[in-house]
Amino acid sequence: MDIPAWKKMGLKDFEYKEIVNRLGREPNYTETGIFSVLWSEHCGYKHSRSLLRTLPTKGEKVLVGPGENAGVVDIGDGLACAFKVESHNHPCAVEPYQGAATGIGGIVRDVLAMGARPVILLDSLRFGPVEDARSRFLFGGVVSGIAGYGNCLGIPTVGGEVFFAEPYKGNPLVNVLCAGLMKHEDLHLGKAYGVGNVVMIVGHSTGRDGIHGATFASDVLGEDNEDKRPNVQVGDPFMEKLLIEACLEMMHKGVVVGIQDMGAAGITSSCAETAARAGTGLSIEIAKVPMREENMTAYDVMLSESQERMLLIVKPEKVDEVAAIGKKWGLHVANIGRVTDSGSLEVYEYGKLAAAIPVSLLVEGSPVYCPESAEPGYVSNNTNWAAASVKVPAKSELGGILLKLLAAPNIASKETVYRQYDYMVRTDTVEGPGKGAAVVRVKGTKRALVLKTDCNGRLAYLNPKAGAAWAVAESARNVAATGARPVAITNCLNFGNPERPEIYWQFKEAIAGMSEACVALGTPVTGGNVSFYNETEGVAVYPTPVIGMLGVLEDLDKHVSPGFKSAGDAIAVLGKVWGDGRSLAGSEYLASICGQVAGNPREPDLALEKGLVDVLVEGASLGLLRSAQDLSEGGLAVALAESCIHGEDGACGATISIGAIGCGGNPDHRPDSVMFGECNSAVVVSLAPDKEQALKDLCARHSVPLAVLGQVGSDKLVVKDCLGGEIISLATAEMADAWRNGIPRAAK
Amino acid sequence: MKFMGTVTVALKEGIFDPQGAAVKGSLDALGYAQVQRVRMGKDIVIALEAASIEEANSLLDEMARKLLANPVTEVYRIAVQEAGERP
Amino acid sequence: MKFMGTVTVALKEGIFDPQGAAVKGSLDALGYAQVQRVRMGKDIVIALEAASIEEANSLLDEMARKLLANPVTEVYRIAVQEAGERP
Amino acid sequence: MKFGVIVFPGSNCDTDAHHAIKDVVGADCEFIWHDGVDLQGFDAVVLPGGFSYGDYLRSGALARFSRIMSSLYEFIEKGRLVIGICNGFQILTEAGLLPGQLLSNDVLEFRCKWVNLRVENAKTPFTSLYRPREVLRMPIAHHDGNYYAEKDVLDDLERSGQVVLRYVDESGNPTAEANPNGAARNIAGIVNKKGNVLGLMPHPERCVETILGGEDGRRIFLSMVDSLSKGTLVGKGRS
Ligand SMILES: Nc1ncnc2c1ncn2[C@@H]1O[C@H](COP(=O)(O)OP(=O)(O)O)[C@@H](O)[C@H]1O
Ligand SMILES: [Mg+2]
Repeated sequence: MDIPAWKKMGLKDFEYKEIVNRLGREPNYTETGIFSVLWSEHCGYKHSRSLLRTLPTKGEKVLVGPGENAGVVDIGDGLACAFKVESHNHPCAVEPYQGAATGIGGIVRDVLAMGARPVILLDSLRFGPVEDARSRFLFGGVVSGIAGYGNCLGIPTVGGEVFFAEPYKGNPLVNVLCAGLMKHEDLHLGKAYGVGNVVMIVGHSTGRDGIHGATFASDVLGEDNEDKRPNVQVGDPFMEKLLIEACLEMMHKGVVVGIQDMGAAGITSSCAETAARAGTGLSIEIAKVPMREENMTAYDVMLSESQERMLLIVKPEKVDEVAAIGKKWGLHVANIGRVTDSGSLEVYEYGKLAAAIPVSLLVEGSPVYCPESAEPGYVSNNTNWAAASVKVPAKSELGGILLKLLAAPNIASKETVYRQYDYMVRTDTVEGPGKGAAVVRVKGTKRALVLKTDCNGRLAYLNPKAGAAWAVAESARNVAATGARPVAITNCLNFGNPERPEIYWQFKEAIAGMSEACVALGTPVTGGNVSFYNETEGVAVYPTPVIGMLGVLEDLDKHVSPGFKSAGDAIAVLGKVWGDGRSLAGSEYLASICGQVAGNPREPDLALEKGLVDVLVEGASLGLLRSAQDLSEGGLAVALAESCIHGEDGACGATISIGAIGCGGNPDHRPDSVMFGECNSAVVVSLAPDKEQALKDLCARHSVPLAVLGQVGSDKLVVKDCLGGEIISLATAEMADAWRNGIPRAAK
Repeated sequence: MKFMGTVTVALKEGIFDPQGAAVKGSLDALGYAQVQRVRMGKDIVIALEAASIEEANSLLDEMARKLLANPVTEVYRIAVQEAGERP
Repeated sequence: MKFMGTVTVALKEGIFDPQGAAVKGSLDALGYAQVQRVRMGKDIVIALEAASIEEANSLLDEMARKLLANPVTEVYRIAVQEAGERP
Repeated sequence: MKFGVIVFPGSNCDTDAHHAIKDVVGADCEFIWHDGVDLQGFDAVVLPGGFSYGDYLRSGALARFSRIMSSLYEFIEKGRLVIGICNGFQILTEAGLLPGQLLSNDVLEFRCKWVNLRVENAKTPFTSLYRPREVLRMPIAHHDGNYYAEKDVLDDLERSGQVVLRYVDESGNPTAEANPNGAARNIAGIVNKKGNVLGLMPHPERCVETILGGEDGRRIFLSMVDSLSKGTLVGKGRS
């Protein structure tokens, strides 16, 4: 017997029964298709909705929180920033270039839909090891896809991450963040207000591309088409650029009441969501939709994921003006229906009613699952893991280890990636990719937006709660290191199959860790995205809760950057470097030098992290700091090395003693943990000697430990232990060479 | 023997071709109302050694599958002839 | 009548073709020692209306000269057939 | 004196050029929509960077059929100043207003970075405020910046001082390493015979403020202002 349609479309039997119940009848084919996409995990958030409700989302700077196309925060001067991160993992695993390109297109339209001009992109990427040919192919394809689409839009890609690890081999993660700028009064919402208002579609024509894979061979399209209808979309950045300009012109002229991007499930989801948010209904005629292919059915049109389209809600008297603007930019514009009070989405197919569904059933109408969760076995094993099992390297080995770490693909320079991105267009990029958080000026003000994405999936795997909290803490620290005040986050939660108890446990823990950290740091969650089922043959990716942190720098002239500035400056560590066995847990040192992924990473001391943020922000505004570099992968040694590598001419070195960090104080102290251990709440700073007292006082006020380690030198890094013996002495040129060529050499 | 092979790679029918659409737009602007559709493809000309035309053919087919075309979005066509012959 | 025209655009002989060289490099890496040279070209497929095949031909030639090929670096070749025929 | 920045569909450095000229250099500047036909009242026109018409087919190839281009030919005939930056340079070559063509970078990748340039001709209306052979730092950001022209064309360009900017190393030598895209003879920018049309791949509008990493690009626009105010343009290109 043949499989029922709803199964082919990915609905579960009981979900279908639920639909029949609530609808009071059997849905027809088109309606079933509509349900199948809106009740999919991607649109319905079936497994995440209940937990996402527990996130802290309030804050006095938050103008729009989760639920809209993107979060919006006040940045002063009557301006606001809309920002959001989204995943495009699955498409990229099939077709890396187009997958990544259309991922950029989607997130940019989300930000545009809020009324903001998209001005910043960041990309957070995860792949299998660079040594693996397939992973290299995906890596290359994704990066050129981001470049190909983002560069054409004229939106600078100013930062991101790349992390390589075995579990991402089958499932690369491609998360992209977009931030946009707007005046408060330009804020628009995806709401279909005003019964009688006109529903319009602007942008590209609609084709059959991207229609749910399971339906290729259905009788709608005919078997013979199967291989011709792959479930990938081709991006057209040129059309997107025109769409951006046209929509901004429409919004600034105040001719649209509501606006919504068309992402997954295209017209279907955009219509349902705008109506649901406004508590109205919509009635549309698919014949009026500009089509790219012949005899398309209501099913095709409603489910098409053709790119570069937006839905507009327009007052009848403004329709002509909207059409004119669309025409000016060479876009298709069509009046496809109107807003009703029916509370239903009514779809007409060449005159006859093809679907009529209450929008409440479509949006947030899908069942909510709270699957059982169970701590995976590996967690308890790791809790019993003993650092003692790792032999302490001889002092003479530490320098060589540092060089190896600097060359490790996860730590090495990502220049081979970002040199392909136009990170300067718009002439606002004050600090681009390559040196900590990105700093982007806001023309006409003294302010700058500061953004950073972060997440160490290896830590999140070993301890999801700690890992998520560290991602928040580290991105905040990165942002604060520039002198900017972290204000809010967006997030993208990449996990395996939530129907597996271990995965759901990881998810639950990560949400808890993220919430705690956001509350402690006062950075509410303004939006985000969940991507489940990132696994193949039972191998899931590391749980990867990517955090996108937004900060505001009040005075660009006070901006602090990584890299030592002048010889003779004092070098200090603010915060705490644990230096004990536990800080080896999940470290890059343990993974790439000792070949182990083990241990139970400690959770961050959030009070200390908050104090550290305050010290960095106030220290910068008081002009106490010459440079600041946070500790992350590779620990203290890598932070020092990067400060040297990024140093100004004549200030590319340092002579320091780790004695001041109190080694010996802790019985569990070991040199490799002090130098390479991770999960530290600490930042390496340099300052003019005469600022030392002022900084000490500031730290005291925020109860942040400060340890002066030594002095900025000219061209080499010298590290002495508590006894004054040299444990590391490396020429900066040698460190820079290892760091710059790490990825190209590993990719050979 | 020396052969001259051509692997012509085109986007699958269902897939939208932004480049072709843009070129069509310019042709319209230039007044070529007769043009109904434009699709862009790649034309990869390969000079190779093979024992026979059959072998050349199967080699090219292998290269196309492995490298030259992306099966997800593209289809390809192969033409071979002995080197020296006029196309 | 409907015609299917193909304008094949290639780089002039003397001009270095980095893309072709890159493809050759990957083919070498895949072990195709038989490959001596690779050149990349464009294949522009145009569906058009014309009174006769001659007219179709001259239309395509005009488009190629005006837009499709850049005489500084490129040469082009035209093939036309009545729509419907198999290539 | 008035500058105009032509906005093609897909231009994306148009606002950057406008900001550099109006807000930083302080000259009068307006945007010009691509399907306008009138360049009345403008003394200098910028063809900005970006991806006009998506750069489909060939970078700059489709833009040259915009309506504004016909009036641009006259504008140039009259000896007014035209500067094509990046995509603007590509449009000028495609339109035959400058010789040669910009092919894909030899690295086959987009490149965004700072490069060193040497001023080869400081007598043009675009470079009069630079010292001859002065070495400048400017950003590049392009996929197709590999300048090509046949040998005799190149020789002629050199002879008549039409090569204005060349990629060099810090010490001013046009080495292969200093060439970011494979451009013939490290050529980064050229002028037409008459000297009133400049095309260059680097982005002077991106380096007019120290906060963005340098101001070496500023004098390109200041030179234009200077030459325009002196009002003796045509012929200045020959050195
Ligand atoms: N995919 C990428 N795209 C753009 N910039 C990147 C990318 N990956 C890393 N970077 C940049 O390289 C620098 C180092 O990244 P990362 O190691 O994540 O910083 P940190 O160690 O401070 O978290 C940052 O400036 C980051 O923006
Ligand atoms: Mg990091």
